[in-house]
Amino acid sequence: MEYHKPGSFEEATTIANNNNGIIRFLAGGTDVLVQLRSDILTPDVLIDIKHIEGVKDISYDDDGWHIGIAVSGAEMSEHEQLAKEWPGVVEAMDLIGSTQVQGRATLVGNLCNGSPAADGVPSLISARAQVTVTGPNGTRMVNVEDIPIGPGKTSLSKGELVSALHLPKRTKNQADAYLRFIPRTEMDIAVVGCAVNLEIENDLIINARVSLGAVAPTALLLETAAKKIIGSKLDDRALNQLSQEASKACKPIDDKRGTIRFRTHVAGVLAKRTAKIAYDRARAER
Amino acid sequence: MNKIHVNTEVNGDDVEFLCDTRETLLDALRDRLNLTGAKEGCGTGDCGACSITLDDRLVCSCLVLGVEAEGKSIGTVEGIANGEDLHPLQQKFIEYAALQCGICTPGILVATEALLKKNPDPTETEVRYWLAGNLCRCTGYDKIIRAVMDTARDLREAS
Amino acid sequence: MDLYANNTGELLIALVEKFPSLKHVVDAGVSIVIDGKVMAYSLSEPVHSENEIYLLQRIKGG
Amino acid sequence: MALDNQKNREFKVVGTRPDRPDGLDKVTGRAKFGADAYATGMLHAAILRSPHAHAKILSINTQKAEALKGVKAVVTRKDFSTSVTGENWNVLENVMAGDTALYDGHAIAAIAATSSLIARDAIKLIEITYDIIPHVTDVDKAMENGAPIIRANAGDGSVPKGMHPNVVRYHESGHGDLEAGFSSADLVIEDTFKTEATHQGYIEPHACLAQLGGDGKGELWCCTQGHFQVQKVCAALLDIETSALRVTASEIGGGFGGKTAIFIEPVALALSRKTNRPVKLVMSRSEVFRATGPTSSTSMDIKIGMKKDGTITAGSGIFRLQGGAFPGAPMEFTAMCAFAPYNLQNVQQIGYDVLNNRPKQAAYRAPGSPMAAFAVESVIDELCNQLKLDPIEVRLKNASKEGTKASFGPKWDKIGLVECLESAKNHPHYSSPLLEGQGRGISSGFWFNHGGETAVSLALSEDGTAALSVGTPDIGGSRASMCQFAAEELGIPYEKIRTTIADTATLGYNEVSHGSRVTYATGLATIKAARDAVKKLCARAANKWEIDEDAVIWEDGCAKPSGPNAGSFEPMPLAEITKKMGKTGGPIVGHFEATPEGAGVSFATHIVDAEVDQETGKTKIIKYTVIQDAGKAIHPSYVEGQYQGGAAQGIGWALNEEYIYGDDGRLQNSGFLDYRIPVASDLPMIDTVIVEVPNPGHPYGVRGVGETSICPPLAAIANAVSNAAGVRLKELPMSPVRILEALENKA
Repeated sequence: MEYHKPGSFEEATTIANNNNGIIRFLAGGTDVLVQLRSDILTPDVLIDIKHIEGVKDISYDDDGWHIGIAVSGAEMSEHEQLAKEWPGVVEAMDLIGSTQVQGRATLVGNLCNGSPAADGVPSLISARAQVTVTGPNGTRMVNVEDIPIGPGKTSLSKGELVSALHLPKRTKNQADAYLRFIPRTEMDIAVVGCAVNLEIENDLIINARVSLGAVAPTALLLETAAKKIIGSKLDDRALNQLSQEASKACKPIDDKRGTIRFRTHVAGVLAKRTAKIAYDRARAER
Repeated sequence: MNKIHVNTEVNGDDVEFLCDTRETLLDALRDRLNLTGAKEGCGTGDCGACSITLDDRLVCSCLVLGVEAEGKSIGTVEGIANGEDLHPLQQKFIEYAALQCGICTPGILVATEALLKKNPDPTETEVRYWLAGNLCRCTGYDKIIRAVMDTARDLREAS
Repeated sequence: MDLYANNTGELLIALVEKFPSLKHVVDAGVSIVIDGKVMAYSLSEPVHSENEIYLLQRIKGG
Repeated sequence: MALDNQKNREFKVVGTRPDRPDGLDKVTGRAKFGADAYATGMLHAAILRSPHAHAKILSINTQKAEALKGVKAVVTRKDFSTSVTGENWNVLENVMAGDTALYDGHAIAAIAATSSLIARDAIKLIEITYDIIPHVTDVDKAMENGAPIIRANAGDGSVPKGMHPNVVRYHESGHGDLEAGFSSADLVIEDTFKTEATHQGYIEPHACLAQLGGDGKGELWCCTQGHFQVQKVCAALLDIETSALRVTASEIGGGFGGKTAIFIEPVALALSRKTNRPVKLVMSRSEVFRATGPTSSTSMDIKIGMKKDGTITAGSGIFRLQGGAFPGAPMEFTAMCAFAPYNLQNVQQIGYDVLNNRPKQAAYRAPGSPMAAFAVESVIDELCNQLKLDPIEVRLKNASKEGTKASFGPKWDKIGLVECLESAKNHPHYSSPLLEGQGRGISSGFWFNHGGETAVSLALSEDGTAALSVGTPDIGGSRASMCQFAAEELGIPYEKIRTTIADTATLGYNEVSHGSRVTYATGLATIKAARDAVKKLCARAANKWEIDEDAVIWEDGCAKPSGPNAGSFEPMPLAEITKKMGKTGGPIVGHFEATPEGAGVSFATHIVDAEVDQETGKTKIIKYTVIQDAGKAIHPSYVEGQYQGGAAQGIGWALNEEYIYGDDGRLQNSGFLDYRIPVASDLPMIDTVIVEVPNPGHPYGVRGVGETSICPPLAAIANAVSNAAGVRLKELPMSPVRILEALENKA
């Protein structure tokens, strides 16, 4: 395994583009090293992207938030303003693994690993997050939901890597939340994950995005479900419709972590619970 | 085999080692530097027995490559005591019988020391969640949690 | 049951002589219970005609 | 050695909570566990394991692997003894497959190389041709007609005719008239229960460092619960002489029964013999799950009859256990423990040991008993619910006590079940209010405990200190209690004694640290060895005072004249005698070598409150209380620790832990990510009550405490969850998926 420590994204791209075999980028390493130790996958070329300028920064400007690709979960949780504006995104990241894993794991790594159960992804989708992708032909902006295309697969082509993560600017009366279901209290992979991002006006929901994880090959954006709560004050009727739509949207599998029946049912339960938290947060923002 | 030369700092001392790119920092600490306090319980970041601090950040050393240690500052269980004076956490763990077999103890001590630095007054729930990545199969955690809570209290009272 | 034995070891030999089908059980290892006390191994424990005696599979543990 | 006939003996050290002697090593990272040993010239080994559940091994080609630079040796089955028989043959067959891979993870070959990375690369180069044959991983399916035969003629003579060849052993016990018993009941409940296999889950993977020369002499360092057994079995598997192999036990990072078995040590020794270099072999976590002993999985039918007043009229149980591809599932223990807490006139237990394409089961904390308690205590709870009776009163009404006939035959000696139940009834937990959505469960549990071969030696030093050598690896603090025993008898401070786990060259044979035997048997041995030393000390004093040996007594660490008639001498402290011992007759060493019989059985009662999320099926343990008879607690902190640890493991077993096999017969969750043992945030504090009903078979009254604590939790939690959910859960683990399914089926 070759190990590289490029100083810029351009250099990283060039190394990735000029090599053959299995190429992996190393940020937090919490997926790459597990695969290495478990003999699931040994890269031929490993490109450590933590030494590129700016990758550890969290910044804010007129376009919103910009999160460096090597920012760890712990660093996100410790950023008070980010945690205040995007509690759902931050808590989703915070749920990944242990305190130790939080010291290393990154949100972009979580996205690019391509796991259907990734905790970080539904919250990013519901947040309308985008990423900058750098490749041999320059950079492009991509919506987060367009990155994963199937279990372990992304839409990134040879030589490309994500070079920054962007979250929209927040206005008042907006809030998000993320809940996942796991059998224990910690340390498990989500059996179902649900993110809800809301905007309210006079207690009325005027914008909503709902996303589910671990119930399909990639995280889902539930447009129909979101419509069921837009225009409501999240009354029981709206919640029940949201729940039904969430369950209906599921295309899960039976596996060691859960059954189709279980995942479908719990997706509905989580959708309700998550929406309530997001709604309460949005109201508290006033 | 492509070995890389790594310069790093462990428990305040400058050290160097050669390691294969695939070797984890845990392997390097144990096999190259003879620091066997950190243990491999799983190799996949699920048990916390290999906990160390990397630039003061709590991590699993099995999820860090040896080559990534270049220029970093590492803290291990061997660096917790000050000479013959044990850290109050170490004292309390012995006093409270907060260990049985002791294999998870180094990782738990490194993790709890990091917790108390960050949060000197944690609730029981905070301690339990902070330590959720440190598996202990012997104790049921009861005496560990009590030892941590009471050490935190003693340290607060002393300061 | 009529058997002649002074101790647990002799008891097992006498038992197998009388009931050859018990050989595999005894070979696999048995513990002898004398008046409620489990003798896991010893073949030299004295036995008397007034004792209540049971055979159990040899005790192992975790 | 019977209970000391000293009424109300006042202990000075026993019953206190001193710091453990190995505490400093364990908190500073200095303690050396299995993988912490290194030797000059050491090679690293890795094992190639079968990816198939059941496959004939047609050929093994190691050429490419051997050609890799750094590879020094390859071993396969042909490098081991061809003359072993009986259980040793089973161990060998498990350590290294013969002509058939019997389970996913079964070892096929091993390699020693100059680094562990090279060894791991090299095993991927070994080419094996397999002929995959049908497999079975479910206990009930393995008994059905047409199930693949795992091993022909493996059954012993006990199996009834006409059963599938996968049934290899049979057990039947009981007494009375079942039919009459059931017909006199007001309510009879009959049900079927299943439990999945769980793993001991020790955090330290198996590890060893082996050195064996062509001269047949060897050294072995390993983490084990019993290094004398490792010595005996390795010698047999490698055709070397037992005494030529010296085995040293490392610090052991948890065992719970799983390290009473032998997996990698013979492999490392074989590689070392072939290379003439030390070989280190450390399992990965995934290997630990795939190839070391989990428990049996079970399927059980229980039928119990009860009168309206709570009297149990009859009970019967059929227990089917699979123990992997080898005979030995502990179905007799399951059968014998099932009804142990109840004084029944009519009772019958039947057990089947069934082969499966799974790893060879190993002992796990009271092997077989927790599953039995789950099935029986669930039915008792259901009877209490339907007859509207208090579950503790019913258990008290039917409780086994001294003189009643046990379900498996003999009459009980002095036991503490009633005391545990009374303590539970009076515990504030039992009367505390429950919130909406919560349920309470109680259960009793039983385990035999064990004595076993034991040898210790207690050598006194000139300065009046003592070195105690024991041969039972210290799994959870036993060196502390051994120091306490010795201090108590010698009358010197606890700190003056150092206890060492001696290697196999130093002491006579010591049975494995299992069966909750260490505090009982090694403790008894330590007391006897100390009394042996004291006798010698008294003799030296008598000699000095020129009086009869019998006229000297030992009190508070000093030799004293037994009374005014013996003469008037100042008490002679231990250190004064040892200071001159070289010139007064030589070194003073106390010994004990014997097989203590008289281990006291023990009972426990657990109370647990659980809350079930009706929408997701997720369970939270709210409150937990363990009440158990210890006989006599030597170091109460470590007794509590055993109670808490057993309860925590039981919580994992009840709720989330399980072996998950795919249709391909492969284990799907061979890591701590998906084999879900409880984490700190899953558990509440675990309250403990130490009941002390002395064991008549130990001088201080000690009963084993390590295992009984895992017997009640499965049932207690199942009862709490069932009461909270309003529906009876009959299958473990009670995962959210299962609970939600039960709730949906009820609705």
